[in-house]
Amino acid sequence: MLQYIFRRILIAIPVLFGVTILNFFIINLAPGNPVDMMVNPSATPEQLAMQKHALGLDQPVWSQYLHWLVQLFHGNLGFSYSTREPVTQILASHIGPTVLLMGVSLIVGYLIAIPLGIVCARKQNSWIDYLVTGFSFFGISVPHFFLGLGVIYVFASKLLLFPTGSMNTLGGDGSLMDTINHLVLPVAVLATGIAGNMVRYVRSSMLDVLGKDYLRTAKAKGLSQFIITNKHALRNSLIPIITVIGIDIPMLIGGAIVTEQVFQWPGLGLLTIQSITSRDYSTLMAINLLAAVTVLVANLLTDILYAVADPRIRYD
Amino acid sequence: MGELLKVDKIKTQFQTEKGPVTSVDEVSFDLKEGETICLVGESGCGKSVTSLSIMHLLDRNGSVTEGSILFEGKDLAKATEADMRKIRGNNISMIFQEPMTSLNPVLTIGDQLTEGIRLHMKYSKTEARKYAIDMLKKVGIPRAEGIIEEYPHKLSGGMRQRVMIAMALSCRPKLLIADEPTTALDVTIQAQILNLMKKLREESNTAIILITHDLGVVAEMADKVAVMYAGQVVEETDVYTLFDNPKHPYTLGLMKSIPHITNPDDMRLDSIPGSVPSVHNMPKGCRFYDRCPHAMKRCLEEKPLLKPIEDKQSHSIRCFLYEKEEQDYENKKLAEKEVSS
Amino acid sequence: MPLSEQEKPLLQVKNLKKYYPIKKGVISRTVGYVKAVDDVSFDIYPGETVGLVGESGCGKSTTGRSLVRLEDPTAGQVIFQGKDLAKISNKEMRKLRTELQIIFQDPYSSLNPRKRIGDLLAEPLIAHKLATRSEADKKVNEILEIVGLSKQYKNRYPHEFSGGQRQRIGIARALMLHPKLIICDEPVSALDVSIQAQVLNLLKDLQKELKLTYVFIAHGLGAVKYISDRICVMYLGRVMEFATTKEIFEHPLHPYTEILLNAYPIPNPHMRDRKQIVVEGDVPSPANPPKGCVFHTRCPFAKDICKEKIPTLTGKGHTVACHFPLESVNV
Amino acid sequence: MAMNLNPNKNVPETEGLKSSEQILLQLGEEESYLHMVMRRFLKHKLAVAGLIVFGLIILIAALAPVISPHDPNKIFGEFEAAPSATHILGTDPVGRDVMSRLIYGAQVSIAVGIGAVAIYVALGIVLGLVAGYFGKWVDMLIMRLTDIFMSFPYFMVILVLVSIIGPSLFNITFVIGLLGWPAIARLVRGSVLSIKEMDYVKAGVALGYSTPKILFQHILPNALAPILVNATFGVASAIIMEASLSFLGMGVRPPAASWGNMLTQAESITVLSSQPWLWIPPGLMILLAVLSINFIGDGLRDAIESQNAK
Amino acid sequence: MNRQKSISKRILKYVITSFMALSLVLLAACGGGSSSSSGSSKGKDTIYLGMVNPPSGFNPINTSDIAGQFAIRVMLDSFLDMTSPLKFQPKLATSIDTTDNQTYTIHLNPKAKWTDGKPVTADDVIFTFNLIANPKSTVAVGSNISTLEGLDANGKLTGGKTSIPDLKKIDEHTVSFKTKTPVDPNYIKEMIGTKIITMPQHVLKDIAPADFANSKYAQAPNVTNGPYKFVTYNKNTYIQYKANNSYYLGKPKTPKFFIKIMQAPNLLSELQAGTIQANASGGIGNLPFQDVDTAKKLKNVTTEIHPQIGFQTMEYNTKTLPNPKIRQAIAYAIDRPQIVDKLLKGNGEIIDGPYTSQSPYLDKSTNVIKYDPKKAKQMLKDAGWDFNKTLNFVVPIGNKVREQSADIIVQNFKAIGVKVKETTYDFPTIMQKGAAGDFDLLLIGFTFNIDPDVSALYGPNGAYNFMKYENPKATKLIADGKSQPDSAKRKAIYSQLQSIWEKDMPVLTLYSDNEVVVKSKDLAYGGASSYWPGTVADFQKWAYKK
Repeated sequence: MLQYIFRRILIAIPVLFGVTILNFFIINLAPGNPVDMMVNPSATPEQLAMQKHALGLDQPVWSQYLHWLVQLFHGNLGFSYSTREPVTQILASHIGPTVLLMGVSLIVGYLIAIPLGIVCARKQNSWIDYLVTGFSFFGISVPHFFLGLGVIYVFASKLLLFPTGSMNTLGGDGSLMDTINHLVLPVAVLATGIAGNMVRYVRSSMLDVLGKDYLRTAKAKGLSQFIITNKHALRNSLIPIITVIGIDIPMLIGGAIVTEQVFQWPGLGLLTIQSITSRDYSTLMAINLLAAVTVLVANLLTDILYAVADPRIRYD
Repeated sequence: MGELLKVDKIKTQFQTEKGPVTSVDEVSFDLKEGETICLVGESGCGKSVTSLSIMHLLDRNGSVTEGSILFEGKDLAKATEADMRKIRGNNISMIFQEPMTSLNPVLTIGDQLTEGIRLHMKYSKTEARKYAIDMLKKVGIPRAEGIIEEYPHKLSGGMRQRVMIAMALSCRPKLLIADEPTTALDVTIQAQILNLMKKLREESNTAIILITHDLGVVAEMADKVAVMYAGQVVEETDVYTLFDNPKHPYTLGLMKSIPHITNPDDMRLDSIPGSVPSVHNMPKGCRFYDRCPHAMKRCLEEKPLLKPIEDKQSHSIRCFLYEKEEQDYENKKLAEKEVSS
Repeated sequence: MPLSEQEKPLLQVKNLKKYYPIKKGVISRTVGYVKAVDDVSFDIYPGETVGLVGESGCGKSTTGRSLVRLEDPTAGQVIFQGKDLAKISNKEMRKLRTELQIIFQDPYSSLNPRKRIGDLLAEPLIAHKLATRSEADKKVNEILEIVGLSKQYKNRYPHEFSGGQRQRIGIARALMLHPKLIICDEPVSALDVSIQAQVLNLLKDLQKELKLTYVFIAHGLGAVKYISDRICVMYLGRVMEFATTKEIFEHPLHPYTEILLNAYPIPNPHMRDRKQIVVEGDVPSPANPPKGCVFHTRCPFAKDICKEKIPTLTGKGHTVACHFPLESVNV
Repeated sequence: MAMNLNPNKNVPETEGLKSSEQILLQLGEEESYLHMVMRRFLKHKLAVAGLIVFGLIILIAALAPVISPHDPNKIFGEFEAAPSATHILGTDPVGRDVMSRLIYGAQVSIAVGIGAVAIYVALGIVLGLVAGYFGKWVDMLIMRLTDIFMSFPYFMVILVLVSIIGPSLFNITFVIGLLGWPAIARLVRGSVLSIKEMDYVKAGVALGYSTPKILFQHILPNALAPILVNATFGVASAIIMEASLSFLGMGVRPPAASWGNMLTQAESITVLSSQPWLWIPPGLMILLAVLSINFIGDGLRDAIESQNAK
Repeated sequence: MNRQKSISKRILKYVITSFMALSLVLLAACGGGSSSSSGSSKGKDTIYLGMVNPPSGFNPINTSDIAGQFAIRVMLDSFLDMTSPLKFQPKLATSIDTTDNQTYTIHLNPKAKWTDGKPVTADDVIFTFNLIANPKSTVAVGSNISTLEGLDANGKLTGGKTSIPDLKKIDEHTVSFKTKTPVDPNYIKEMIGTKIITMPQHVLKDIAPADFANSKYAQAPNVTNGPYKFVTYNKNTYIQYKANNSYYLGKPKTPKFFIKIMQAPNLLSELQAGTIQANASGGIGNLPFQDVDTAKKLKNVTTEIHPQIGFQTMEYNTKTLPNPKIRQAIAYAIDRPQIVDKLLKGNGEIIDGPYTSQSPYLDKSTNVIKYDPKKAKQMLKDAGWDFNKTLNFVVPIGNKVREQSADIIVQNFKAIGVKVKETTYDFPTIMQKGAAGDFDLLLIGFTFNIDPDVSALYGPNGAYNFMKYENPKATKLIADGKSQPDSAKRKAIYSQLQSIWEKDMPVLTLYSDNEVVVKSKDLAYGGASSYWPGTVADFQKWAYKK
């Protein structure tokens, strides 16, 4: 198993290189230049040239890439073109909020979706099945920003139950309660989508498993429906569910751009948009790289979880 | 030997997109303790549905709508789910055709074996485990102590079927339903499994309903045979009578159409023309009408009934050709009755 | 059909091997092989039917498919009309394919579900530019009649047919190009018993009418006996015994053949108490076949030499790969 | 043997049928494929409703110049006017008729939805077929490329790319189209790999058919069903994508009307609470469009999958 | 069948109820912890100021954006503050005086000291000036000192020198410098007095000028002299400060100070919720006009509306539109009253030229061009305009009102039959397109100083003169204006310039939007002032009511 993980990481490396290359060149396609953005417009061309030189922007693209890559190996993601802060520092301060937001949303979403999905599969075509299916379609279809605006209108603006945005009360006591309070609305929005999607997979995967021969065997043994569903069927339907979780995990980094914007959540999504508007290439590159790494890690994690859930899969 | 099971004119229907469909109709047979009956027929003839009907293992859209299934005097057709749970695995157990898919891939052999033992025999965990290992040894699994910790995918098809058999027999059921237990196996393995079943049958005096399409297996295993066609039993008798003196045109056709290694070299096979009618399009009269060499006008219109005929053994046939024999039998019965009364 | 020595074989298989690599590691290093077919040789003469039998995993299907180059052999030759099929170009092979056809086991997956029967049957002729559309249509009508189907079925899709009918369509498709040799890859295994006879009889009749040569692959000995002139018994990718049907059934020389014949249940309840040799254990994995004679792990007569030395196929007419053929044991 | 190295992207699909259904299916049903899919689809009430609604939206988009009450860019004297007889849904902060903009917004959604999906389905099919049929290094190359593409968080990359090449209707369609292919390519490749092993393809080889003939006449038609389902859901997600981009100001730029950029105006408490006509109608239109397509997709999948299982 | 029919209906119903249920579950999960958010009565030890634009950085000498300058001024003092146009108030300097309008003396407040306890001295001032003038340093305030002797137009030393000649330390707290020619003292007071931020020499002396921009200090000044000390900056979210209790102008009344960065639409709800007490002025914290009425109705805040010095323009490319008649005709075609009355809800003014009503230099005698599309069309015809020509109309994104005004302008063009193609770009791209002359019409906004020098826009080499406008007469007047030390004479010169620009019409001022200043009634002192630089004058006094 360890060997397998090692091998997977080895395979991921060329992919990661591809990702950085693509990433770098895409971003360098951009017209406009960070130097134009950061320097006083009255600056002379010489000053601009000096500035570009200082940032290495006068080098050919491939040499810039190599430079960036070398720095990367030294754990240095460069400096923000706009504020000169080290990018690592900027990322560090924005990862937490996003991971918190998406993590809670995923957990809440799953906690809602998995039991509901099982119930739906067990009681196929019952009123609860229709209700939950309706909910799941709503969840996957409603745009986050529209739902976000809706809940802000109802819960923040009309009922004044929750704050409209940000993660903490600034200068507040920084208590958990305060954070939870700020989490409720964005999590409700995100979890609706996550649960909507997950319910469908749990339901269909469960339905699929419920039709399998070995469940008939279990039933033929005289086992109760509860044990059949929760011991025999659930473990088997975990495998497709793991796939969906594996696809969901990268959302921890890049999944909440719109929601963060609507709720002004101080995370990576907001950072992305602000970096785009300020053409902060080094930060954008770092975010993209981080997101790609997350995808690769999630893939690996999924594979490992597969092996845990399904004894038939053994990586050797 | 007391009567264990009496299936009387059961009818099983499925609700489908196109309305209700009758899969099994007027199926009757009975079985004594320790006796083996073979249900034989082609795919779609309703033999599996019959066995699933007995166990209440039909899918949600299927149910027994008519008839009775008396097991030790209790009508299973009317039993509740809770009643059935007590019977399944305990009094009646079942093995299936595909040993590959009949075992839960994510649970160990031991897990799957002991759960029934603990449920029905109320054994403790360690007792159940010990007993499970004994059972595995009994069905001829080498290294039973090791195998019990394994997952099913590590075993070969034959081994899995042995595990299934161990599982089915672990609670000493009175009746074992084996649905094509060897169809998916290679012949040499089939021979092993059939031998095992014979041996265990002798040891435990368990009655068996064996479902198969292979007349060879029937000849090896059965005490009694019920030949099914298109959801109905068309001929029922003991195994020797059936092979020595088959009567129903379908049974006859079947026997003549199977190529066998003991057939003489230049014998040409007889084939039954046409194919099994669709459930949506059952003939009104005899269901074998389209394919029967002896079809009469009457067969098109009128439904033949499964009736005993005058013969050496108890022998029932669903065919108008034997009306005379049937009549004879009835007369004789009547006469006997008159005599006895 | 008696074997005539003078006749030239239609197809010769020489030392055919088909290994599938087992890959592992980052760069997909090959760490071993599944030896699906290992050193198989035999000849097929015009007009005869050769049966290939054996249990699952014995390589009979792989052998069959190699004969029409659906598999590229790892080693060895398949010589058809003087040409080694493994060596000729794709273009040349495409031409030869009109002479070599195959019928598949599963009548559900061997017909393209999106094509009407008429198109399906006409397609080979048109693809090989052997006929125009209307000529092909006429031919389709003829063939359908030959295999016992109404030409009205031409506009139907495969799923509208029963298994037996589909198998007839599969046969019809193989016949469209007038092949000399047809590989029948378990053509009746998936069919109901009452339908099997129809298809077997059809194959027999067609052979007579069209002077066809068959390779008939099956795991059911009954069907093989019914249709074959000669039988090749395979086990774990190797030929165990090759002889005429009569010889195989009456004087099997290889213990495996004997055991195989014995394992078949006999449809006669009076014979149920006969003495039976039942081999224990399972067929070993072809990825890791036993050394020496591949059957030695299950052979009741195995001696030390069987564990060491691979027996060669010996004998004239009736060949067997065994260190201790049955007669010598009995004697 | 090593497992497929990337099994995780294959979203689970239901397979197999319950035994009784199998029994029934074996008994045979005489119907043509299309007819069967149609019949099953039409039984799915929500899918039919979705089809009707989506059809209406397409109709609205097509007939926008005819049915729109006003020029969507015309500025009227009243800014942010409440709904009235002349302006059924009021006017926006620049004094334009909201109803007319809503109607023209349908054009954008439909164009992006269908355009982007058409681009990536075409790309995906070609790459997937090539990878699946030829295998070896071609497959290796294409699959690594999909790995790379799929390692990017989809929305984030689209956002960055669009911001780089400049937000416009054409550009977002192009970018979504350019980035969407890997999922289709994998799907097609997977289908090809399994169909390639089907006996009817082997039969095609045995009959001496040429490779393109086998690829396009025998393999592709049988791989189309899942592509169709995937593409349908893809249209829905492309519409959401466009709306989100436009909402963030990185999509269709005003004055061109898009449902997403109309909602940008709602990021104000005043609009949210006292000018509902400015944000609820475009939001509902997006929801309606996406919901209807998702229903269609679901119906299609149900109809096709139960058929495929046969 | 019946069952099937009602499914859709059911689903609709269930969707709503289930979603409500979900929300309730979540509500319950957080245990009614909602009280903390809605109450405005938090601890009175913190003041929150709402800002829309994130600061580009905290480099005291290289921050050109107002947001950055604003943020720096919380922790670092300028010599003087300008609380309202041309009204100066001492800060770090008790005064800046001159006798000949050429030699200026800065008298530092002797009590001023750095947060590390060291006094602020003349050496610090000289160090700062020399660092700005050093050719290797990257600065935004170079032009502010470009009038000094020995410096070029960019305020840089030439010829390898590293110190400004004539920049002299008189004593520990007095510095003098000399300009090339006599200049208006108000110019010096504004451009140097309020814009140059003195930095601690003892902390920074070892940093090479070229590295200063990347130094720690330039990102987060740790030794400062202002009322508050920098604590942390959470990028694009907030800046946190704490009181500098030994501040030389008095201990700040409120211990903690936050600048909260948010989107403009959120200002109102935050003000309503009491999570910010005021918005920033100077175009970086403006409340959207559509929220003004709602804001006025709020009970816990006061709302004021002021004119400001910033303005929005449409630049003409004089290379592609060389005929001033056509440029004027276009000015007649733009419905500026509609933009101001409807789009800005009346919160703005229409002016021609770079001076708003806040500027003492605005010449009120010239008439503003009236909206007259007929006249515009006629003028175009007379000037021989080719109505098939399509104008390339370039609009930057980022200012929503400006984007919306562009939509109106496009319609205005349509009304007179002129074809335009509107394209939008982000700001960096606009700067490129502008510099490259890749446009016919370009929207862009400016906020200059009170000092009337607008050569950056109208001057032949002006950084924002994307119009490539050059009129020798105007050029000369601009130079005269800059070097004229007498205020009254300067005003006359700039009046003359305004009439020339009106005729030449190189750029049309569209409007100057008012600033909406909202502050909490809880504040005893503080909040934005009507002239934005006044806002940063005395943060130490900001306090809640007792």
